[in-house]
This record gives sequence, structure tokens and C-alpha cells, in this order.
Amino acid sequence: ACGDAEETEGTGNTDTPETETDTETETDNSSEGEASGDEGASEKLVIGFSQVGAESEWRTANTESMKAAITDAGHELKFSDGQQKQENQIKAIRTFITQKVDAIVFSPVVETGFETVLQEAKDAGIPVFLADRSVDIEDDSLWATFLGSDFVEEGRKAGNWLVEEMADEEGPVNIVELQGTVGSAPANDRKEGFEEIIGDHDKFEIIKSQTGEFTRAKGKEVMEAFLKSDGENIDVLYAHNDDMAIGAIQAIEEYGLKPGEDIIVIGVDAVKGAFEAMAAGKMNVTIECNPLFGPQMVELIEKHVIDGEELEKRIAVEESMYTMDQAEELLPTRKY
Amino acid sequence: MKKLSLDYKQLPLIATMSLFIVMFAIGSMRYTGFLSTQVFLNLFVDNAFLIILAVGMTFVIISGGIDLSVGSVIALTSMVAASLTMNAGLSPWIVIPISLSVGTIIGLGQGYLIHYYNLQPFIVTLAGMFLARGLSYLISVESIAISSPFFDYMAGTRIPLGGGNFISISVVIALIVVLFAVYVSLFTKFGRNVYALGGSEQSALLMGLPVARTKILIYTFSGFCASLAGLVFTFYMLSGYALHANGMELDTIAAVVIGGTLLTGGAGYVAGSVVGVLITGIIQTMIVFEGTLSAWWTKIAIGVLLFFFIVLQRVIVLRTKPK
Amino acid sequence: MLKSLMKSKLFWPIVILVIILLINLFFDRGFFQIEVRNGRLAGSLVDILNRGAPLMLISIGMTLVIATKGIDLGVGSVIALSGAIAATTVADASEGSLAPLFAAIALAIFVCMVAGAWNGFLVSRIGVQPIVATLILMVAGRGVAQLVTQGQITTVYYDPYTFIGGGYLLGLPFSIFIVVAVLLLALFVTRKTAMGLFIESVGSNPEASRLSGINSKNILMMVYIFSGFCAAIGGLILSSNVASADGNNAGLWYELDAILAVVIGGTSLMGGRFYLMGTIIGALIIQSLTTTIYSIGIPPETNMVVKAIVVLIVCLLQSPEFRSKVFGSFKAKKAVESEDDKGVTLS
Amino acid sequence: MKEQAPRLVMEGIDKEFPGVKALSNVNLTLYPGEVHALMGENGAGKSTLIKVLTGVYTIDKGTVTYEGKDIHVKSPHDAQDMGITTVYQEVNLCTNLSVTENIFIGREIMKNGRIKWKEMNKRAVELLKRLNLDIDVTKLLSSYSVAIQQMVAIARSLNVSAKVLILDEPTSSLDRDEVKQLFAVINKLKSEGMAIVFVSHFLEQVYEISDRITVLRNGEWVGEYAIEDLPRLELVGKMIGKELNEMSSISKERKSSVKGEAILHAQNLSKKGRIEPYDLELHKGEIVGLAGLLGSGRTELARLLFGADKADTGELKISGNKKVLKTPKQAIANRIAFCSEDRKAEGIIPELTIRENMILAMQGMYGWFKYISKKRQMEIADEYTKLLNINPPNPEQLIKNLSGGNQQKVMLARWLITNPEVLILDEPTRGIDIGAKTEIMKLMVKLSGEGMSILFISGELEEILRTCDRIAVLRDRKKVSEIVNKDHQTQHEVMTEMAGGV
Ligand SMILES: Nc1ncnc2c1ncn2[C@@H]1O[C@H](COP(=O)(O)OP(=O)(O)OP(=O)(O)O)[C@@H](O)[C@H]1O
Ligand SMILES: Nc1ncnc2c1ncn2[C@@H]1O[C@H](COP(=O)(O)OP(=O)(O)OP(=O)(O)O)[C@@H](O)[C@H]1O
Ligand SMILES: [Mg+2]
Ligand SMILES: [Mg+2]
Repeated sequence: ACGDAEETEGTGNTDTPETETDTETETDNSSEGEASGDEGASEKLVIGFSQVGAESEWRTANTESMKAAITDAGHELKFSDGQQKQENQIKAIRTFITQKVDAIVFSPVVETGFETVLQEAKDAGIPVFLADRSVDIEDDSLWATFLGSDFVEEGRKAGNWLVEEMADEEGPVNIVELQGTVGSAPANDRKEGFEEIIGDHDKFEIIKSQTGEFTRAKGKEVMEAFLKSDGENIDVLYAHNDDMAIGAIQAIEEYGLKPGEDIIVIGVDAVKGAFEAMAAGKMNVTIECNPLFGPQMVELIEKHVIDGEELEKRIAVEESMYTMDQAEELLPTRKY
Repeated sequence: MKKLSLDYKQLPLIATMSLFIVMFAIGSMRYTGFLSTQVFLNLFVDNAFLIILAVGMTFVIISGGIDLSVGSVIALTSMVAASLTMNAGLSPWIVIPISLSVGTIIGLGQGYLIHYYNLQPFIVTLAGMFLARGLSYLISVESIAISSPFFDYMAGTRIPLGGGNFISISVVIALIVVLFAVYVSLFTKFGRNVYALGGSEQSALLMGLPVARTKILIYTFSGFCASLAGLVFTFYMLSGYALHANGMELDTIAAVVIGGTLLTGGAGYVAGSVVGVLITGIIQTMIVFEGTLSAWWTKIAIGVLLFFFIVLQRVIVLRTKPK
Repeated sequence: MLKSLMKSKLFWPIVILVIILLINLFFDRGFFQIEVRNGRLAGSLVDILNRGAPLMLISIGMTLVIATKGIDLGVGSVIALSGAIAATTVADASEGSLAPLFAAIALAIFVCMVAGAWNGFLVSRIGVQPIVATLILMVAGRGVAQLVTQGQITTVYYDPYTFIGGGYLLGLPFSIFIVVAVLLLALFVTRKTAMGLFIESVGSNPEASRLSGINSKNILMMVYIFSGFCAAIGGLILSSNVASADGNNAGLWYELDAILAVVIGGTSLMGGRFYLMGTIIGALIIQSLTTTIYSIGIPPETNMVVKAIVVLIVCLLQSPEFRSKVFGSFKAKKAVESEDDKGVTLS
Repeated sequence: MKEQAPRLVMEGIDKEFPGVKALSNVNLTLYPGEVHALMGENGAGKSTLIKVLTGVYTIDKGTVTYEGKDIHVKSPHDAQDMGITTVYQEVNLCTNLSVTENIFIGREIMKNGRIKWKEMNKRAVELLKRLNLDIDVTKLLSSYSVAIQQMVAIARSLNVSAKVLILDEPTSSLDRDEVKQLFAVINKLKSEGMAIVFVSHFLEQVYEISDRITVLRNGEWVGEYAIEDLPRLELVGKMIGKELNEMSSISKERKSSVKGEAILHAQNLSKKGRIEPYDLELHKGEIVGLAGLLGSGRTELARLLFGADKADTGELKISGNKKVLKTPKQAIANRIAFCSEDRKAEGIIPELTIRENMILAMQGMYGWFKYISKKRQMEIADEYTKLLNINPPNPEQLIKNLSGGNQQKVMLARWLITNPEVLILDEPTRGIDIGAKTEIMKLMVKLSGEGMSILFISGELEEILRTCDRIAVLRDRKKVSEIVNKDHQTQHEVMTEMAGGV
């Protein structure tokens, strides 16, 4: 999986200089070439992509997919990594504008606070494509479309699965929750969606909820603490991402219980690790949050910029949900 | 080392400035569209809040202290401003003073603890850092988007400088703060006492300087700057968010120290810190212009640039030191 | 007796630690119980030691750096680096042979010590201020770590590796033995050789030390290398414990916790006297605080506030000025200074 | 003047530090227009008394009456507001500020909220003129020697119109010209009705300037005397509690002309801007003195021999073979020791104990692995604590808690312990009481007798004349001449050379 990631990485780096040299010519005529730019779907675009950072392997997979898609389609990529800082992303977008790119793709680190810079982009006549995460701004003319997952929905999926799974249990079902980084969009929404569903069934109770900061180490540490205080009477673990779930699974095992049997484990993201865990029967389900929508995105960009089509304001990435029994055969096919 | 940089005190400043120019030149040669007034102005537009932070921090560091709380105070201020504006629906004329008082009070508290219980600034302000961020979480874990005419105005307004170039109101605020601080540090008793304090607190005490007042005032001022920066940041982001400005205290300290201020206290210039901010800003800009760097290469690149910069600065200082 | 005990630098940290533990007892009767579960000692106290191991290690290194009036912001990144290197080396090693394990450990430790040397070089030879010098590594080091793991979370399927941070020896977590070993090493070098004396004198008055014929540059070099060494081991434990390496998140903000531990332990950031035992207790305080927060079900959004308040209380209790105000014990405000000469022997 | 009301009365003052009773039941009465000398051995409590008076330390017991009313001074800031200005023993200024600022900070010349730098610089120059010192006041204080710094500290205190002026060993590093100037100023202030406290270990200075004397002996109040009722020997007796056989007892058979080969031989060694090229020979068992006025470059000269600074030109021969000393470490390895004049900045390690400070240099020689056992350290510490009777005689006391003079003694011990072949002493007797001074003189003579070569820098010509075989005279950073110390003639020669030829 990482293999081809590296390849795209590698090529990306090797032809840096030459892409740069023709950046100049490119950007120069792209400015007046704007009007006459419509003929030929094979036209080469300069696309700026402002990524959040590389906080999780999900994110890295997403980055690679996007980079690969753009360069493979023969467009020029201008990439900027935000290092999880909103101000960096804003700077990046500003710079893209000064560089007169043809389109801007970006995954906002947080939903709020991009009005000003998006306005600047709009004034400069550069279409903005939101990836993975949305922004909450009334004026939706500020972006062409939003392609990405719906965290709340993911939370609901998790909830629904649990409800069905536990249909014939007559409770009480004690749930412990491993939240993501406090305040981060996925954490908030996945919590919200999940609670929304299980809230209707009073046999479910969230007895402990603490942040595992999306990491294995913290996930494990927190789970240990949970087990210390509540031990056997924990029935379900709901983790806001697979990494924390994987960490927690180790904790459960070390504590002497069987993850997947004694404690039902629910994760989100469907990363490779989760499949391994499920294949080993240590994890019950993971809700997919698909990062590999690069090609889909490039398609949309070409549609909009070259053929001038208007796009839906919100396009969902097709995502599903994987359970223990599917894990076995799917494992080899997982790219990340 | 202290003695040395003291003897040739203006030197680091000059070194920093020249190096900034060199960097800008390199950038202009390397990337198209880099050599433009707007790119330069954007350094201010995008770092107005950092400049304000740096000003406050400069005083703290010159006095031999340190203030880690500033980043979180920004978050808290933005949170307070946002929730008061959106949830409580108060008018800016009430929101602004309240927001400004947030950091000021925290600063005051820190100063008080540091002086009267002589605790180590590092730890007290570290606690302040936790506290401020914690409080912003308590206000809300969600981010709060702000849409009020006033904030939109502050955020949106562009002050044209001709040739399509512009700066934002925040830049003006920042520059005013800088001028004020320069004056204070050079021409007021308080300003000089700060330097004395940094030189030797014991001496300052024995020379009969108002150590207590000065010290507490320093941290209060830094807190105030943090709040002001918080507001500017809020203008910039048009939102309040508990995770805003995470780790910005380090960026600030780096900027100040790069600007030629000694962490051991006693020597430094507000102006230097401003240049320091511009340096960190230009590093960021170059990274973006490079436009191919993955997350990790970005980090490495920042490190490398930082390294070259710092070493060059040292070398210049050492070379020019008469044998 | 009690008086001299009160004077010791360790007194208040210990008191605080005890208080925090007691608070736990209040919420969970069985907190202090240590039972033997399948041949291993298990119980909250063991966990705290086990979980706290990396922090204790890092803090030991940090103590010496701080004693020289320095500071090492790089440790967090070095942790990530060490984990990344080790994990990638053993990532797909075959079971059975232990060679890959030792290779990984050696490689990780070596690289991290080089990193430490790099810091030492910048500080001692080029004369860069410690905080900036190490800031470079803080930023770039994490980058390198991610470069090594290609931004993925490298999972390790090679069991021996998990022993470092997850294994048990004589019924105790192996990591505890590592800490003890490193601590003893540090204690030996600083108290049974003149190294401690030199470190303290360089930290307290560099020029005077130079004129007394002490090669402060090398001393600085060594403490930073040692700090790198400690961070390396800490990183190994952390990554081995979760059998994976996460370049981006491993050891995030550890530097702050470490510095906090050192200061709580009674070592001043102005350099000079240092108290290794104090540092250990400081680290334990921080760890038990974290564990407490997790186990007594504090809502995550209040974690920070709680931590802030505890830190403040800790510092205040250690401030003689505060104590004299509250308990009215000490007289002259300068009097405290001579507390220093105690405690040295204890640490 | 007795009939007028006292300006300041301290009665039954007690002050205890953990483990040390610094003051017990001490009294001090100050009248307007008098110079009141505060006398006592090192560690007698003089500085402490001054510090409790000016609110640096809190008073445990006792009363302070100022112009008739009881006062409780909380901080030096307070004291100044009340009109009590102080020059503390250790130079307590901010070396990171310019000379001007050090003089004015706290009471800058402001005009509508703005500091008037030009004016302040002008005033600063004038002020220093009064002490006839002519230096660039805009330069940082750190670029000047202790001596200059001490003068600046004095200038600062003269700059205010105070009612009480306290000078704690202001003259410890000045030579007679500076002192003369200072006394002129003091006398003027005195005639203006200021009450002045003067601390010094130089008896002749005390007898020259003061009207009354208060004597302390390790923390106890011995008595208050009018100067004329207390002849020197009696005073000394009261200070140390027993009779003292005066310095005159020091006599050494002077080495006649140099014989054999020099153990230390400098040939046109120099450092730009600091000291002109000079030659200097130092023979086994010989004591060579460096005489010169303040700033004449004695310290610089010495520093080159120790490798504390790198020499630009010239070469150094140690017992015949050529050596390049880049660092003090190398010098020490070659059995050279250097006791700096700047105790505070280049001497003590404040955070460490007496014991650790003593053995530091020796341990430095051994390297970090060969650790001197705690037991051995103890022995050494005890031995030298006795030898130099350091007070308190507790090797585990932090050196920063010692009195100035005692710190100086520890510094001496540090170097004596390394038992070097060449011992360079830069103002070793600074701030040391006569008793100890005599001891040190004796010690030097004894050591040189045992074959140690000593380079001795001192502001006090008598000390040099009394102990040295040869005297090198410096003027304006240049070694101008070398005089063999034979008869009473020498003093005159040396002084004319110092002053600048005929
Ligand atoms: N901060 C302190 N803590 C503990 N002991 C102290 C402290 N300051 C001074 N002392 C002790 O108090 C005694 C008096 O010290 P002080 O400095 O007053 O002596 P002094 O008369 O000024 O001597 P000198 O002539 O050498 O300056 C000394 O024994 C010293 O060790
Ligand atoms: N009168 C002066 N004018 C200007 N600078 C001076 C003067 N005296 C000392 N200095 C500064 O202090 C530095 C140290 O001088 P140095 O100590 O070598 O003289 P010294 O003979 O040792 O006198 P002392 O030891 O009494 O200060 C000199 O290099 C010079 O920079
Ligand atoms: Mg004294
Ligand atoms: Mg001298």
C-alpha cells in the first residue's frame, strides 16, 4: 500500500525542477489564457491543494490519492501542508491566489473562519473545491462543491449497527467512548451522530467518555484506565477512529478480556489495521470513511473548470461499513 | 555569550534584517510571483497577530522571564468574543473591552504569582496555558463562526496602498502597538526597568527599583497583547475555536529570539522581534511557493531554514566581533 | 527530624503525590490493591509506574540539561524519531531470531544520540541559545520521523519488539527496570563522579567554571547527548508498547511535561542544583494526575482546567513565600535559600 | 554635634539566618553631619546590619527610629524614598546597561513623560568628573573593570540628595587617588549635614575620614567610640577580640638578583586594546608585584599568562619550553593558578557549597572521572576553613550566604589547594579584614619560601612593597618599568612611575 504511495511521492519530487520552470510560462499565459481556456478536455490545469496535515494515516492516504489523481491526469499540482494550523491554510490559499492557479482544493482544518480568504478567491475568479470536510458559511457561492464524508452520518451508522447487533439483548449495555481530539470536527460529529441513535434506546448507557486524541498510545492508555475502574461491566467500546480502537484492543487483551467477544469494539475509518484486527476476530465493525476520492475530485474539477459545468454543492463520497466476517477476504485489497 | 552579544548589542538586529533581505531576494529569484509588494505586505497581513504577541513577549523575555500562555489566551479570547457576539448577541462595544480584559487579567494573575510567591515564570505561564485552553473548551468544544457587521468590517476591509496592494486593519493595529512598545522600551521608566530587571533582578532590587510593580506590569502587558492578538486573530478567522493558535507560544518565542533578544534577559529590541516574525513568515511563504513539499518535508524544510538562519546570524555576530 | 524532612527538597513533591493518590483511593476503594494476575503484579500503582516510565526517562535527561541553564525542546520529536526508526527496522522481521530487535534498539539509540550531539553542538560550539537550537530539532525531527514512516503508522508484527514496553520481568513491567537502570546510571555519573559537580557549576556560573579549568563545552555536549539517549529509550518504550510507530503523534508535547516534572522536582530553570529523585517524583505526579483524570471520569473538555489547577497548587505548595503566608512557618524571606544545602544528599 | 537629635537610631537589632546568628542585639546611632565607621572582622555582620536597615532582609527583633519616629522599611525602594541611599558591598549594578543608565535608573531625567538621554549623559559625565573618572558613559557597564563599576555605584549614590548615605566597603578596589576624591566628596556632603555610614577594612582610611566608630564582633555589638578615644591597636583588639601583632611582623629575606632559569617567561605578549606587548620573568620562589593605577591593565596582563584571554602576539615559556595557552584548563595543567579580582562574576559558584567551591579547580585538574572522595573533600575543606578561618566554619554552607570577605577567602583556598608552581593573585586581599590580610601576606611569604612563584596584584602599595622581590609598574595598559624592591627608596620610585614618570 505504502509502496505506490512512495512512488507518487518519488516522481513528484524528481520532476519538481522542470515543473517549476514551466510553472512560469504556465501561470503567465494561464492569466490571459483564461478566456480561451475552454477548448480541449486535455488542457493542463494548475491546481492548488491545501491539506490539513498528516495527523493520521487516513490523512496521508487521502493526500496521496489526491496528489496521484491530479498528477496522473496531467495537471500541475501545487501542494501545501497546513500542519494542522488554520492560519497556515489561509496563508496557503492566499499564496495560491497570488500564484493565479486555476482551481483550489482544500480540506479545512475546521469548519469556520475561511470566509475572508474564500471571498478573495472568488474575487480572483478561482473556484474552490472543498474536500473531506465542509465549512459552515451561509454564502455557498464561495465554493464550487464539497466532496467528502459526513462525520455525523458515520456516527449514526455506528449507532445503528450497535442497535441491531444488540437487538435481542435486554440491557443495560454499558458503552465506553474514546473521543477524538477534543473540539475537532470528526470528534464532535461522530459523538453527536452516535448519541443521536442510541439516545432513543434507554438500555444503552455511555458510562465513560474520554479523549484518546486519535492516537493508539492514548487510546490504549485511556482504555486501561477505563478497565481499571469499570473492568468486566464494559460491554461496548466505541472509538472515534480505528487507531484508538487498535490501541484499546491491546489494552483489553492485556487486561485479560477478549476484544470482539467480551467487549464489542466499534471503530471508524476502515484503515488496514482495523481489517487485520477484525480478521483476527478482535474487532467487530469499522465504519468506512473513504479517503481515496482523488480521482472523483479531479473529475469534478475538470467538469467545472474546463467544461464550465455547475456542480451540486454537496457530493457524498460513497462509503460503506465493514464487519468481522467480511474482513478476511477484503484485507488484501485494502490500499491503506 | 551573553556578554558578547551585549557588547555588540545592535549586531544581531542588523544581522537579522540583512538576512531577511537576503531570504526575500532568494525567494524572488526562485519563485515566480514572489517578488511583489503584495507578497511582502501579506507577511504583515498574515502575521499581524504574531507581531502583537511578539511585542508583548519581547518585554517578558527581556525581563528574563517567559510567557507560555499567549497561544491559549488567543484561543480563549476568540472564544469569548465569538460566544458573546453570536450567543449572547452583545454589541462589539461591549465585546471588545471584555475580550481584551480576558488576557489582561490572566497576565495580571500570572505576574502576581510569579512575583509574590517567586514561582518560576515557565511553570506559572504553563499552568496559565492549560487554564486558558481549558476554559475555552468549557465555553464550547465546537467552533463558533462569527458573522456580525463589525467583525466582517474589521476582517474584510482592505486599506489600499496603490498598485492593487493592500493591508488589513489588523496590520495598522499591529504597527501602532509596535510603535507604542518601541517608545515605551526606550523612553519610559517602565521600559528601562524591564531591562534592569533582566540584567540582574537582585541588583534592580538593591538599586531600589520598583521590581514588584514592573514585573507584574510586564506580564499584564503581555497578557493584554495576547488578548489584542486574540481579537486580531478573531478578525482574521472570523470564528472562535478552542484549538486556535495551538503551539503559537513557541512560534512567538522563536520569533523574538531570532529577532536578537536574549532569552537570558537584559538585551533585545522590539523592532528585532518584528523582523523575527517576518522571518518566520517568509519561511512559511517560501514553503508554500515551493508547492511540492509533503507534510514531513515541510517540517524538515522549516527546520533547515531555521537552522541556516540562526547559524548565519551567529556567524555574522562572531565575525564582526573585534579580536 | 520532621523539621529536617520538611526542609528537604523532596518533602512537598512527595506530599502532593500522596494527596493525588489518596484522591484516587476516594473514588476507587481498591486503588492501592496490587494483586497477582496470571503471574504479573497488576494494580493502579504498577500501571502508573509503567505508564510513567517514558516520562520519567525523558525527565531524567531533561534534568541534567536544565541544570546547565539549558532546555531541550527536541525530546518530543526524538521520541517519535526513535520509535519510527526502530519500528521500521523490525517492521517485517522474522520471529525467532533476536538480531533484528537489537539492531533496531542500537540503531534508534545511536541516531537519537547523534541528534542530541547535534543540539549540544549548536549550543556549546556555535553558542546558539538552547531554546532555539533545540527548537530546530523539535520541528525537523518530527519531519524526519514521518519521513521514515512515510506518514503512515508503521505497525510491528514482530513480537520480541513488544517486550521493551509491554513485557514483564519478575512480575513487573520491564519498562520499570529500564527506568531504574537509567536512573542508577544517571545517579552514579552525577554523584559518584565529578560530573554532577561540573554540571552544577557550569549551570550556576559558566565563566567562573571556565576559569576554574572546567571544559564547559564538553559538559554541555554530554548532557544533550544524554538527553537524546533518554528520549531514545523513552521512544522505544512508547512505540513498543503499542507495537507501532506514529511519526506525527508519538511524544507530542512530551517536552513540556518533562520540563514540568523537572521543575516540580525542585530543579530551577536558572540552572545549578538539580534533584534527580525530585524529578522522578515530579514525573510520577504528572502521570498519576493523568491516570486519575482518565479513571475518575472527568469530562475531556475539563482535563486542561484540572491540570492547570493542580500544577498551580503544586507550585504554590513548593513556594516558601506561599507557605509562610498560609502556614506562617518560615520567618525571613531569604531564609529559604539555605534549604538548598539539604536535599542534595537526598537526590 | 552630640547635642543635636540623632537622625537614625537602631536598637537591639537581631537577625538570624538558618544556622547563623548574624546579628544579636546590635545598636547603631547616626547623627547628622557625621561619618560613622562600622568596623568588624569578615562575617561580623556589617553588611547584614546595613541590609536589615535598608529592608533587604526583615528584622527579627529590635527597633529603628528615623528622625524621631519608628519606621519599618520594607524594601530598598522604601529606604530610598525615606532618604537613605546605599552602596552595597558587592557591586550591585546592571552590567547590561550603559554607565549613564546605571547612575540614573530609577530617577531618570524626564520631560513630559520622555527620558532625556542627552541630558542624562551630560550629567553622568559631570558626576564622574567629581570623582575624576573620565570614561565613555554610553558604553555598557560590563565593558569596565570592577574598580570602575564601584566608582559608578558611588556616583549613583551621590546623585541623590539623601539624608543618610551608606557606603559598604566602597574603597575595596580603589587606589589612593580615587579614595582621595571620594573623601573630598564625603567631606562636602558631611558639611551639608548628611549622616554617612562608612565600612572599610583599611584602618588609615577609617581614621582619616570618620568621626565615630561602632565595632561589631561576630554578630555582637562591642561598642561605640569617638575616633579620638580609640587608637588603632585597641580598635583591632576590639574587632578580633585579642591583640594583633601588626603586619610589620611580615618580613622576608629578599631574593637578590634573579638566578637560574625563569619558571614563567613571557616575551612581548599582548592583546590589542587591552595590554601592550610586555616581557615578564617569574622565577622559582619569587614574588613579583604588579603596581599600577586603576585600569592600568594589571588584570589584563595577568589574564594572558593564565590563558583567560588569548594573546594576539608574543610567546610564553614555562620552565624553558614554549607553551601556547588557549584555555585556563591548559594553564592549570601547567601548574598555573589565577585568582580573579572579580569575585562575583568570575569567582564564586553561588549555588554551590563552600566545600564544592574549594575543590572545584582541583577536581577540574583531575577530570570528571577521578572524583575526589567526599571524605577527602571534607578534610581539605576543614583544613582551609581553619587556615583562613572562614566564618561560618561550616563547609556545607552555600557560598552565596557568606560574607564578602569570607567568599574571597574561599576563592583563595580554591587555588591554594591546587598547590600550583605559579600563583597569580589579582587583588586577593579585596574586602578582607586586617587579621586575615596579615595571614594571607604571611602565607604568601611562606609559600614563596617553599618555592612557589607568585604574581601579586594589589591596589595597596604597602602590601606589594612588604612582600615582593620585584615590582613591575604598569601605566595605561603598558608595562613601563620593573623595579627591584630593595629599600625605602623603592616606594617613591614606584609611585612616580605609576603616576607617569617625573
Ligand atoms: N543570606 C544569608 N544566609 C545565611 N547566612 C548569611 C546570609 N547572609 C549573611 N550571612 C551570614 O551572616 C554573617 C554576617 O555576614 P556579613 O556579610 O554581614 O558580614 P560582613 O561584616 O559584611 O563581612 P565582610 O566584611 O566580609 O563583608 C556571616 O556569617 C554570613 O555567613
Ligand atoms: N580608567 C579607565 N578608563 C576606561 N576604562 C577603564 C579604566 N579602568 C579600567 N577600564 C576598563 O576595565 C578594564 C579592566 O582594566 P584592568 O582591570 O586591567 O585594570 P587594572 O589595572 O586591573 O585595574 P583594576 O584591577 O583596579 O580594575 C580595562 O580593560 C578597561 O576596559
Ligand atoms: Mg560585608
Ligand atoms: Mg584588575
